[in-house]
Amino acid sequence: MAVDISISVQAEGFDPGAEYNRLRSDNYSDGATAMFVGNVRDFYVADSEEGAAQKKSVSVLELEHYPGMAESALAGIAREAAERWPLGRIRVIHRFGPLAAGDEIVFVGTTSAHRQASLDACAFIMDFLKSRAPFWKKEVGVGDDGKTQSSWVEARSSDESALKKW
Amino acid sequence: MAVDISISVQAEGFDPGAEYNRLRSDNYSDGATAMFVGNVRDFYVADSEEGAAQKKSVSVLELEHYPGMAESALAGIAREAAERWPLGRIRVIHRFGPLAAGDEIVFVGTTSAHRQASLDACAFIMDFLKSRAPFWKKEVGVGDDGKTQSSWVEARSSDESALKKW
Amino acid sequence: MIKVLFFASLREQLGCDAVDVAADQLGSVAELRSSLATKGEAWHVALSNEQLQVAVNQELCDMQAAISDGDEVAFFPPVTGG
Amino acid sequence: MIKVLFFASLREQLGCDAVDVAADQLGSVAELRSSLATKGEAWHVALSNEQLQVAVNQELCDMQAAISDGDEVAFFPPVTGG
Repeated sequence: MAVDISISVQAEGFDPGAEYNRLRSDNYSDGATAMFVGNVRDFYVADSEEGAAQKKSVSVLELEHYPGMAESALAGIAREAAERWPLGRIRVIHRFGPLAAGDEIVFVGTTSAHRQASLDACAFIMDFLKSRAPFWKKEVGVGDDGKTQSSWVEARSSDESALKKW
Repeated sequence: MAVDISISVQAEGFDPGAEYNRLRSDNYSDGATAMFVGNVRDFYVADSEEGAAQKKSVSVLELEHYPGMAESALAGIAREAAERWPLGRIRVIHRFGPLAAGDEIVFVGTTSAHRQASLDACAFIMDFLKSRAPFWKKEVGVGDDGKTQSSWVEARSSDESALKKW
Repeated sequence: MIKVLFFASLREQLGCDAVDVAADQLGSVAELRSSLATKGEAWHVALSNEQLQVAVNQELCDMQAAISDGDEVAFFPPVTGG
Repeated sequence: MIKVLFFASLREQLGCDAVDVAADQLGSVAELRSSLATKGEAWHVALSNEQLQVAVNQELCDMQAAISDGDEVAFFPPVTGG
Protein backbone atom coordinates (compact mmCIF):
# COMPACT_ATOMS: atom_id res chain seq x y z
CA MET A 1 0.00 0.00 0.00
CA ALA A 2 1.39 3.38 -1.02
CA VAL A 3 2.34 5.73 1.77
CA ASP A 4 0.14 8.84 1.93
CA ILE A 5 2.56 11.79 1.76
CA SER A 6 1.43 15.39 2.20
CA ILE A 7 3.84 18.34 1.99
CA SER A 8 3.05 22.02 2.55
CA VAL A 9 5.37 25.01 2.29
CA GLN A 10 3.34 28.00 3.40
CA ALA A 11 3.36 31.44 4.98
CA GLU A 12 0.25 30.73 7.06
CA GLY A 13 0.32 29.18 10.50
CA PHE A 14 -0.87 25.65 11.21
CA ASP A 15 -2.53 23.83 14.10
CA PRO A 16 -0.67 20.71 15.31
CA GLY A 17 -3.87 19.41 16.91
CA ALA A 18 -5.70 19.60 13.59
CA GLU A 19 -2.76 17.92 11.86
CA TYR A 20 -2.89 15.09 14.40
CA ASN A 21 -6.63 14.67 13.74
CA ARG A 22 -5.95 14.48 10.00
CA LEU A 23 -3.21 11.87 10.48
CA ARG A 24 -5.66 9.74 12.50
CA SER A 25 -8.79 10.28 10.40
CA ASP A 26 -10.07 6.89 9.16
CA ASN A 27 -6.67 5.44 10.01
CA TYR A 28 -7.36 2.28 12.02
CA SER A 29 -4.41 0.26 10.77
CA ASP A 30 -1.69 2.45 12.27
CA GLY A 31 -1.57 2.38 16.06
CA ALA A 32 1.46 4.70 16.27
CA THR A 33 1.70 8.43 15.54
CA ALA A 34 4.93 10.37 16.07
CA MET A 35 5.08 14.13 15.71
CA PHE A 36 7.68 16.84 15.94
CA VAL A 37 6.96 20.56 16.07
CA GLY A 38 9.60 23.27 15.86
CA ASN A 39 8.77 26.70 17.30
CA VAL A 40 10.52 30.07 17.30
CA ARG A 41 12.47 30.44 20.50
CA ASP A 42 12.72 33.67 22.42
CA PHE A 43 16.42 33.95 21.71
CA TYR A 44 18.82 36.84 21.68
CA VAL A 45 21.28 38.37 19.26
CA ALA A 46 24.39 40.30 20.20
CA ASP A 47 24.11 44.03 19.70
CA SER A 48 26.84 44.66 17.17
CA GLU A 49 27.59 48.14 18.56
CA GLU A 50 27.74 47.31 22.25
CA GLY A 51 29.09 43.78 22.29
CA ALA A 52 27.80 40.60 23.82
CA ALA A 53 26.84 42.29 27.09
CA GLN A 54 24.10 44.22 25.33
CA LYS A 55 21.94 41.48 23.94
CA LYS A 56 18.56 42.29 22.55
CA SER A 57 15.49 40.13 22.33
CA VAL A 58 14.71 38.98 18.82
CA SER A 59 11.36 40.28 17.75
CA VAL A 60 11.06 38.50 14.43
CA LEU A 61 12.51 35.50 12.66
CA GLU A 62 12.58 35.84 8.88
CA LEU A 63 12.46 32.56 7.03
CA GLU A 64 13.60 32.67 3.43
CA HIS A 65 13.03 29.69 1.16
CA TYR A 66 13.64 28.54 -2.40
CA PRO A 67 10.13 28.18 -3.87
CA GLY A 68 9.69 24.95 -5.77
CA MET A 69 12.85 23.32 -4.51
CA ALA A 70 11.65 23.61 -0.89
CA GLU A 71 8.59 21.48 -1.69
CA SER A 72 10.48 18.96 -3.80
CA ALA A 73 13.28 18.58 -1.25
CA LEU A 74 10.77 17.87 1.53
CA ALA A 75 8.87 15.43 -0.70
CA GLY A 76 12.13 13.64 -1.56
CA ILE A 77 13.02 13.27 2.14
CA ALA A 78 9.51 11.96 2.89
CA ARG A 79 9.75 9.42 0.05
CA GLU A 80 13.10 8.24 1.37
CA ALA A 81 11.52 7.73 4.81
CA ALA A 82 8.62 5.84 3.20
CA GLU A 83 11.10 3.46 1.58
CA ARG A 84 12.96 2.81 4.81
CA TRP A 85 10.07 2.29 7.24
CA PRO A 86 6.57 0.75 7.06
CA LEU A 87 4.62 4.01 7.30
CA GLY A 88 0.99 4.81 6.64
CA ARG A 89 0.99 8.61 6.41
CA ILE A 90 3.61 11.35 6.37
CA ARG A 91 2.80 15.01 6.87
CA VAL A 92 5.40 17.77 6.60
CA ILE A 93 4.68 21.49 6.91
CA HIS A 94 7.34 24.21 6.77
CA ARG A 95 6.54 27.90 7.01
CA PHE A 96 8.33 30.87 5.47
CA GLY A 97 8.18 34.62 5.97
CA PRO A 98 8.20 36.60 9.22
CA LEU A 99 7.57 34.63 12.42
CA ALA A 100 7.30 35.74 16.04
CA ALA A 101 8.53 34.05 19.24
CA GLY A 102 6.45 30.96 19.98
CA ASP A 103 5.18 30.59 16.41
CA GLU A 104 5.23 27.16 14.83
CA ILE A 105 7.89 26.81 12.10
CA VAL A 106 7.81 23.14 11.14
CA PHE A 107 5.63 20.08 11.65
CA VAL A 108 6.54 16.47 10.89
CA GLY A 109 4.02 13.71 11.57
CA THR A 110 4.28 10.02 10.74
CA THR A 111 1.95 7.09 11.35
CA SER A 112 2.80 3.39 11.37
CA ALA A 113 1.72 0.06 12.81
CA HIS A 114 5.05 0.12 14.66
CA ARG A 115 6.01 2.67 17.28
CA GLN A 116 9.72 2.56 16.51
CA ALA A 117 9.13 3.07 12.78
CA SER A 118 7.01 6.17 13.38
CA LEU A 119 9.54 7.68 15.81
CA ASP A 120 12.60 6.85 13.71
CA ALA A 121 10.99 8.18 10.52
CA CYS A 122 10.01 11.41 12.28
CA ALA A 123 13.58 11.93 13.55
CA PHE A 124 15.02 11.00 10.12
CA ILE A 125 12.82 13.52 8.30
CA MET A 126 13.77 16.29 10.75
CA ASP A 127 17.48 15.48 10.45
CA PHE A 128 17.44 15.62 6.65
CA LEU A 129 15.16 18.64 6.56
CA LYS A 130 17.67 20.52 8.73
CA SER A 131 20.55 19.90 6.31
CA ARG A 132 18.92 19.40 2.91
CA ALA A 133 15.80 21.56 2.62
CA PRO A 134 16.41 25.09 1.25
CA PHE A 135 15.29 27.35 4.10
CA TRP A 136 17.35 30.06 5.78
CA LYS A 137 16.67 31.81 9.08
CA LYS A 138 17.45 35.42 9.82
CA GLU A 139 17.06 36.86 13.30
CA VAL A 140 15.77 40.41 13.41
CA GLY A 141 15.91 42.48 16.60
CA VAL A 142 15.97 46.07 17.79
CA GLY A 143 18.99 47.57 19.52
CA ASP A 144 19.18 50.17 22.31
CA ASP A 145 19.50 52.84 19.66
CA GLY A 146 16.14 51.77 18.24
CA LYS A 147 17.74 50.57 15.04
CA THR A 148 16.83 47.24 13.51
CA GLN A 149 19.60 44.69 13.61
CA SER A 150 19.58 41.38 11.85
CA SER A 151 21.84 38.40 11.38
CA TRP A 152 21.63 35.15 9.45
CA VAL A 153 21.58 32.03 11.59
CA GLU A 154 24.76 29.99 11.10
CA ALA A 155 24.44 26.36 10.08
CA ARG A 156 25.63 24.01 12.80
CA SER A 157 28.03 21.18 12.07
CA SER A 158 26.02 19.02 14.50
CA ASP A 159 23.15 19.11 12.01
CA GLU A 160 25.34 17.75 9.23
CA SER A 161 26.82 15.08 11.48
CA ALA A 162 23.33 14.04 12.63
CA LEU A 163 22.84 12.53 9.16
CA LYS A 164 25.59 9.98 9.64
CA LYS A 165 23.55 7.76 11.90
CA TRP A 166 20.96 7.01 9.19
CA MET B 1 15.91 24.48 36.19
CA ALA B 2 13.72 21.57 37.24
CA VAL B 3 11.95 19.71 34.49
CA ASP B 4 8.17 20.10 34.61
CA ILE B 5 6.80 16.52 34.73
CA SER B 6 3.09 15.76 34.51
CA ILE B 7 1.73 12.18 34.66
CA SER B 8 -1.89 11.07 34.31
CA VAL B 9 -3.33 7.56 34.52
CA GLN B 10 -6.98 7.91 33.67
CA ALA B 11 -10.08 6.25 32.22
CA GLU B 12 -11.12 9.39 30.33
CA GLY B 13 -9.97 10.21 26.83
CA PHE B 14 -7.55 13.02 26.05
CA ASP B 15 -6.97 15.47 23.24
CA PRO B 16 -3.44 15.45 21.78
CA GLY B 17 -3.99 18.93 20.34
CA ALA B 18 -4.84 20.31 23.80
CA GLU B 19 -1.81 18.50 25.25
CA TYR B 20 0.40 20.13 22.61
CA ASN B 21 -1.02 23.54 23.50
CA ARG B 22 -0.27 22.91 27.18
CA LEU B 23 3.31 21.84 26.42
CA ARG B 24 3.81 25.08 24.48
CA SER B 25 1.94 27.45 26.80
CA ASP B 26 4.34 30.20 27.98
CA ASN B 27 7.22 28.01 26.87
CA TYR B 28 9.48 30.24 24.79
CA SER B 29 12.76 28.64 25.76
CA ASP B 30 12.10 25.23 24.16
CA GLY B 31 11.95 25.32 20.37
CA ALA B 32 11.44 21.56 20.05
CA THR B 33 8.37 19.48 20.91
CA ALA B 34 8.24 15.73 20.25
CA MET B 35 5.06 13.73 20.74
CA PHE B 36 3.99 10.13 20.45
CA VAL B 37 0.38 8.92 20.50
CA GLY B 38 -0.65 5.28 20.64
CA ASN B 39 -4.13 4.38 19.38
CA VAL B 40 -6.20 1.19 19.41
CA ARG B 41 -5.77 -0.57 16.08
CA ASP B 42 -8.59 -2.30 14.27
CA PHE B 43 -6.92 -5.67 14.74
CA TYR B 44 -8.24 -9.18 14.75
CA VAL B 45 -8.19 -12.16 17.08
CA ALA B 46 -8.35 -15.78 16.02
CA ASP B 47 -11.69 -17.42 16.70
CA SER B 48 -10.67 -20.17 19.08
CA GLU B 49 -13.39 -22.53 17.81
CA GLU B 50 -12.87 -22.10 14.08
CA GLY B 51 -9.14 -21.51 13.83
CA ALA B 52 -7.13 -18.74 12.23
CA ALA B 53 -9.29 -18.67 9.09
CA GLN B 54 -12.21 -17.31 11.10
CA LYS B 55 -10.82 -14.09 12.46
CA LYS B 56 -13.13 -11.61 14.08
CA SER B 57 -12.76 -7.91 14.42
CA VAL B 58 -11.92 -6.79 17.91
CA SER B 59 -14.65 -4.56 19.27
CA VAL B 60 -13.05 -3.55 22.54
CA LEU B 61 -9.63 -3.40 24.10
CA GLU B 62 -9.63 -3.77 27.88
CA LEU B 63 -6.72 -2.12 29.62
CA GLU B 64 -6.00 -3.31 33.12
CA HIS B 65 -3.54 -1.43 35.32
CA TYR B 66 -2.00 -1.53 38.78
CA PRO B 67 -3.32 1.63 40.47
CA GLY B 68 -0.61 3.54 42.27
CA MET B 69 2.27 1.65 40.72
CA ALA B 70 1.19 2.69 37.20
CA GLU B 71 1.59 6.37 38.12
CA SER B 72 4.84 5.88 40.02
CA ALA B 73 6.39 3.74 37.26
CA LEU B 74 5.58 6.39 34.64
CA ALA B 75 6.92 9.14 36.90
CA GLY B 76 10.12 7.17 37.45
CA ILE B 77 10.63 6.73 33.69
CA ALA B 78 10.00 10.45 33.13
CA ARG B 79 12.50 11.39 35.85
CA GLU B 80 15.09 9.11 34.25
CA ALA B 81 14.52 10.88 30.92
CA ALA B 82 14.85 14.26 32.64
CA GLU B 83 18.24 13.22 34.00
CA ARG B 84 19.51 12.06 30.63
CA TRP B 85 18.37 14.92 28.37
CA PRO B 86 18.01 18.70 28.74
CA LEU B 87 14.21 18.79 28.76
CA GLY B 88 11.76 21.53 29.67
CA ARG B 89 8.48 19.64 30.06
CA ILE B 90 7.40 16.01 30.04
CA ARG B 91 3.77 14.95 29.75
CA VAL B 92 2.68 11.30 29.93
CA ILE B 93 -0.92 10.09 29.83
CA HIS B 94 -1.97 6.44 29.89
CA ARG B 95 -5.59 5.32 29.84
CA PHE B 96 -7.16 2.24 31.39
CA GLY B 97 -10.54 0.55 31.04
CA PRO B 98 -12.47 -0.35 27.88
CA LEU B 99 -11.26 1.31 24.64
CA ALA B 100 -12.62 1.12 21.10
CA ALA B 101 -10.76 1.02 17.77
CA GLY B 102 -9.15 4.39 17.04
CA ASP B 103 -9.22 5.53 20.67
CA GLU B 104 -6.10 7.12 22.12
CA ILE B 105 -4.30 4.88 24.64
CA VAL B 106 -1.10 6.72 25.45
CA PHE B 107 0.46 10.16 24.98
CA VAL B 108 4.09 11.11 25.52
CA GLY B 109 5.18 14.69 24.91
CA THR B 110 8.58 16.26 25.59
CA THR B 111 9.94 19.76 25.02
CA SER B 112 13.57 20.84 24.77
CA ALA B 113 15.82 23.49 23.30
CA HIS B 114 17.27 20.64 21.21
CA ARG B 115 15.35 18.64 18.64
CA GLN B 116 17.33 15.45 19.17
CA ALA B 117 16.87 15.57 22.95
CA SER B 118 13.08 15.90 22.61
CA LEU B 119 12.84 13.05 20.08
CA ASP B 120 15.21 10.71 21.93
CA ALA B 121 13.49 11.34 25.27
CA CYS B 122 10.08 10.66 23.72
CA ALA B 123 11.29 7.34 22.22
CA PHE B 124 13.05 6.43 25.51
CA ILE B 125 9.91 7.01 27.58
CA MET B 126 7.80 4.92 25.19
CA ASP B 127 10.34 2.08 25.19
CA PHE B 128 10.47 1.91 28.98
CA LEU B 129 6.73 2.41 29.36
CA LYS B 130 6.18 -0.63 27.09
CA SER B 131 8.29 -2.92 29.29
CA ARG B 132 8.16 -1.40 32.75
CA ALA B 133 4.77 0.23 33.36
CA PRO B 134 2.10 -2.09 34.82
CA PHE B 135 -0.60 -2.12 32.14
CA TRP B 136 -2.05 -5.18 30.44
CA LYS B 137 -4.12 -5.33 27.26
CA LYS B 138 -6.93 -7.77 26.60
CA GLU B 139 -8.61 -7.99 23.21
CA VAL B 140 -12.33 -8.62 23.31
CA GLY B 141 -14.27 -9.62 20.20
CA VAL B 142 -17.41 -11.39 19.13
CA GLY B 143 -17.34 -14.72 17.24
CA ASP B 144 -19.66 -16.05 14.53
CA ASP B 145 -21.67 -17.73 17.25
CA GLY B 146 -22.31 -14.37 18.84
CA LYS B 147 -20.29 -15.28 21.91
CA THR B 148 -17.76 -12.90 23.38
CA GLN B 149 -14.17 -14.03 23.01
CA SER B 150 -11.20 -12.48 24.67
CA SER B 151 -7.48 -12.98 24.87
CA TRP B 152 -4.62 -11.27 26.67
CA VAL B 153 -2.08 -9.62 24.43
CA GLU B 154 1.28 -11.38 24.63
CA ALA B 155 4.35 -9.35 25.50
CA ARG B 156 6.81 -9.14 22.61
CA SER B 157 10.49 -9.84 23.09
CA SER B 158 11.20 -6.92 20.71
CA ASP B 159 9.87 -4.57 23.39
CA GLU B 160 12.33 -5.90 25.96
CA SER B 161 15.22 -5.79 23.50
CA ALA B 162 14.33 -2.18 22.56
CA LEU B 163 15.62 -1.16 26.00
CA LYS B 164 19.16 -2.26 25.24
CA LYS B 165 19.94 0.70 23.02
CA TRP B 166 19.50 3.19 25.87
CA MET C 1 0.53 -9.31 57.16
CA ILE C 2 1.68 -9.09 53.59
CA LYS C 3 -0.83 -7.86 51.03
CA VAL C 4 -0.48 -9.87 47.82
CA LEU C 5 -2.01 -8.67 44.52
CA PHE C 6 -2.51 -10.48 41.22
CA PHE C 7 -3.11 -8.85 37.84
CA ALA C 8 -4.31 -9.64 34.32
CA SER C 9 -4.10 -13.28 33.12
CA LEU C 10 -2.64 -14.37 36.46
CA ARG C 11 -5.60 -12.86 38.30
CA GLU C 12 -7.97 -14.74 35.97
CA GLN C 13 -6.09 -18.04 36.32
CA LEU C 14 -6.27 -17.80 40.11
CA GLY C 15 -9.79 -16.38 40.18
CA CYS C 16 -8.43 -14.03 42.82
CA ASP C 17 -7.12 -10.47 42.79
CA ALA C 18 -5.69 -10.20 46.30
CA VAL C 19 -4.87 -12.24 49.41
CA ASP C 20 -3.45 -11.35 52.78
CA VAL C 21 -0.66 -13.62 53.95
CA ALA C 22 0.94 -13.83 57.38
CA ALA C 23 4.49 -12.52 57.17
CA ASP C 24 5.92 -15.21 59.51
CA GLN C 25 8.82 -17.12 58.03
CA LEU C 26 8.51 -15.44 54.62
CA GLY C 27 11.83 -13.68 54.06
CA SER C 28 11.74 -13.27 50.30
CA VAL C 29 9.42 -13.04 47.32
CA ALA C 30 10.55 -16.54 46.29
CA GLU C 31 9.43 -17.95 49.64
CA LEU C 32 6.07 -16.17 49.36
CA ARG C 33 5.63 -17.56 45.86
CA SER C 34 6.38 -21.13 47.01
CA SER C 35 3.97 -20.76 49.87
CA LEU C 36 1.17 -19.50 47.60
CA ALA C 37 1.81 -22.39 45.16
CA THR C 38 0.63 -24.82 47.84
CA LYS C 39 -2.88 -23.33 47.86
CA GLY C 40 -4.03 -25.71 45.10
CA GLU C 41 -3.33 -27.01 41.61
CA ALA C 42 -4.37 -23.76 39.83
CA TRP C 43 -2.06 -21.79 42.11
CA HIS C 44 0.81 -24.21 41.58
CA VAL C 45 0.46 -24.03 37.79
CA ALA C 46 -0.07 -20.28 37.54
CA LEU C 47 2.77 -19.38 39.90
CA SER C 48 5.18 -21.72 38.09
CA ASN C 49 5.12 -19.41 35.06
CA GLU C 50 8.75 -18.45 34.46
CA GLN C 51 7.76 -15.12 32.98
CA LEU C 52 5.95 -13.82 36.05
CA GLN C 53 7.10 -10.45 37.26
CA VAL C 54 6.93 -9.10 40.77
CA ALA C 55 6.74 -5.71 42.41
CA VAL C 56 7.36 -5.07 46.11
CA ASN C 57 5.74 -1.87 47.37
CA GLN C 58 5.02 -0.93 43.76
CA GLU C 59 8.62 -1.23 42.56
CA LEU C 60 9.72 -3.94 40.13
CA CYS C 61 11.97 -6.45 41.88
CA ASP C 62 13.48 -9.84 41.29
CA MET C 63 12.28 -12.99 43.05
CA GLN C 64 15.13 -12.81 45.56
CA ALA C 65 13.90 -9.48 46.93
CA ALA C 66 13.39 -9.39 50.71
CA ILE C 67 9.91 -8.81 52.10
CA SER C 68 8.63 -8.05 55.53
CA ASP C 69 5.47 -7.36 57.48
CA GLY C 70 3.34 -4.62 55.95
CA ASP C 71 4.71 -4.95 52.43
CA GLU C 72 2.55 -4.97 49.31
CA VAL C 73 3.67 -7.63 46.85
CA ALA C 74 2.20 -7.91 43.34
CA PHE C 75 2.61 -10.75 40.85
CA PHE C 76 1.75 -10.26 37.18
CA PRO C 77 2.58 -11.39 33.64
CA PRO C 78 4.88 -9.26 31.41
CA VAL C 79 3.31 -5.85 30.88
CA THR C 80 1.70 -4.92 27.55
CA GLY C 81 0.67 -1.28 27.84
CA GLY C 82 1.48 1.62 25.57
CA MET D 1 20.40 30.95 -21.22
CA ILE D 2 21.00 29.69 -17.71
CA LYS D 3 18.89 31.15 -14.94
CA VAL D 4 21.01 31.71 -11.83
CA LEU D 5 19.44 32.30 -8.40
CA PHE D 6 21.00 33.50 -5.14
CA PHE D 7 19.52 33.08 -1.68
CA ALA D 8 19.85 34.37 1.87
CA SER D 9 23.19 35.94 2.93
CA LEU D 10 24.63 35.35 -0.55
CA ARG D 11 21.73 37.24 -2.12
CA GLU D 12 22.37 40.14 0.29
CA GLN D 13 26.12 40.17 -0.31
CA LEU D 14 25.58 40.34 -4.07
CA GLY D 15 22.61 42.70 -3.84
CA CYS D 16 21.06 40.47 -6.47
CA ASP D 17 18.62 37.58 -6.39
CA ALA D 18 18.85 36.34 -9.99
CA VAL D 19 20.81 36.76 -13.22
CA ASP D 20 20.50 35.20 -16.64
CA VAL D 21 23.79 33.98 -18.10
CA ALA D 22 24.54 32.84 -21.64
CA ALA D 23 25.14 29.10 -21.63
CA ASP D 24 28.03 29.30 -24.15
CA GLN D 25 31.20 27.65 -22.95
CA LEU D 26 29.82 26.95 -19.45
CA GLY D 27 29.94 23.18 -19.07
CA SER D 28 29.80 22.89 -15.29
CA VAL D 29 28.68 24.66 -12.16
CA ALA D 30 32.33 25.37 -11.35
CA GLU D 31 32.78 27.18 -14.66
CA LEU D 32 29.60 29.19 -14.07
CA ARG D 33 30.85 30.12 -10.62
CA SER D 34 34.22 31.28 -11.96
CA SER D 35 32.52 33.32 -14.63
CA LEU D 36 30.21 35.02 -12.11
CA ALA D 37 33.18 35.80 -9.86
CA THR D 38 34.54 38.16 -12.54
CA LYS D 39 31.52 40.45 -12.23
CA GLY D 40 33.21 42.52 -9.52
CA GLU D 41 34.91 42.41 -6.13
CA ALA D 42 31.73 41.63 -4.16
CA TRP D 43 30.96 38.74 -6.51
CA HIS D 44 34.52 37.43 -6.29
CA VAL D 45 34.46 37.48 -2.48
CA ALA D 46 30.95 36.10 -2.03
CA LEU D 47 31.39 33.27 -4.53
CA SER D 48 34.73 32.25 -3.00
CA ASN D 49 32.93 31.05 0.12
CA GLU D 50 33.92 27.39 0.50
CA GLN D 51 30.63 26.54 2.18
CA LEU D 52 28.40 27.61 -0.71
CA GLN D 53 25.96 24.98 -1.86
CA VAL D 54 24.49 24.61 -5.31
CA ALA D 55 21.32 23.16 -6.79
CA VAL D 56 20.81 22.46 -10.49
CA ASN D 57 17.17 22.33 -11.51
CA GLN D 58 16.24 22.34 -7.81
CA GLU D 59 18.36 19.31 -6.89
CA LEU D 60 21.41 19.61 -4.63
CA CYS D 61 24.59 18.97 -6.65
CA ASP D 62 28.32 19.32 -6.29
CA MET D 63 30.33 21.99 -8.08
CA GLN D 64 31.42 19.53 -10.77
CA ALA D 65 27.81 19.01 -11.92
CA ALA D 66 27.24 19.55 -15.66
CA ILE D 67 24.93 22.35 -16.77
CA SER D 68 23.39 23.22 -20.10
CA ASP D 69 21.13 25.72 -21.81
CA GLY D 70 17.77 26.12 -20.01
CA ASP D 71 19.00 24.96 -16.60
CA GLU D 72 18.15 26.71 -13.34
CA VAL D 73 21.19 26.96 -11.06
CA ALA D 74 20.94 28.22 -7.49
CA PHE D 75 23.78 29.17 -5.13
CA PHE D 76 23.17 29.53 -1.41
CA PRO D 77 24.79 29.22 2.02
CA PRO D 78 24.23 26.10 4.16
CA VAL D 79 20.53 25.75 4.94
CA THR D 80 19.16 26.56 8.41
CA GLY D 81 15.48 25.64 8.31
CA GLY D 82 13.50 23.42 10.65
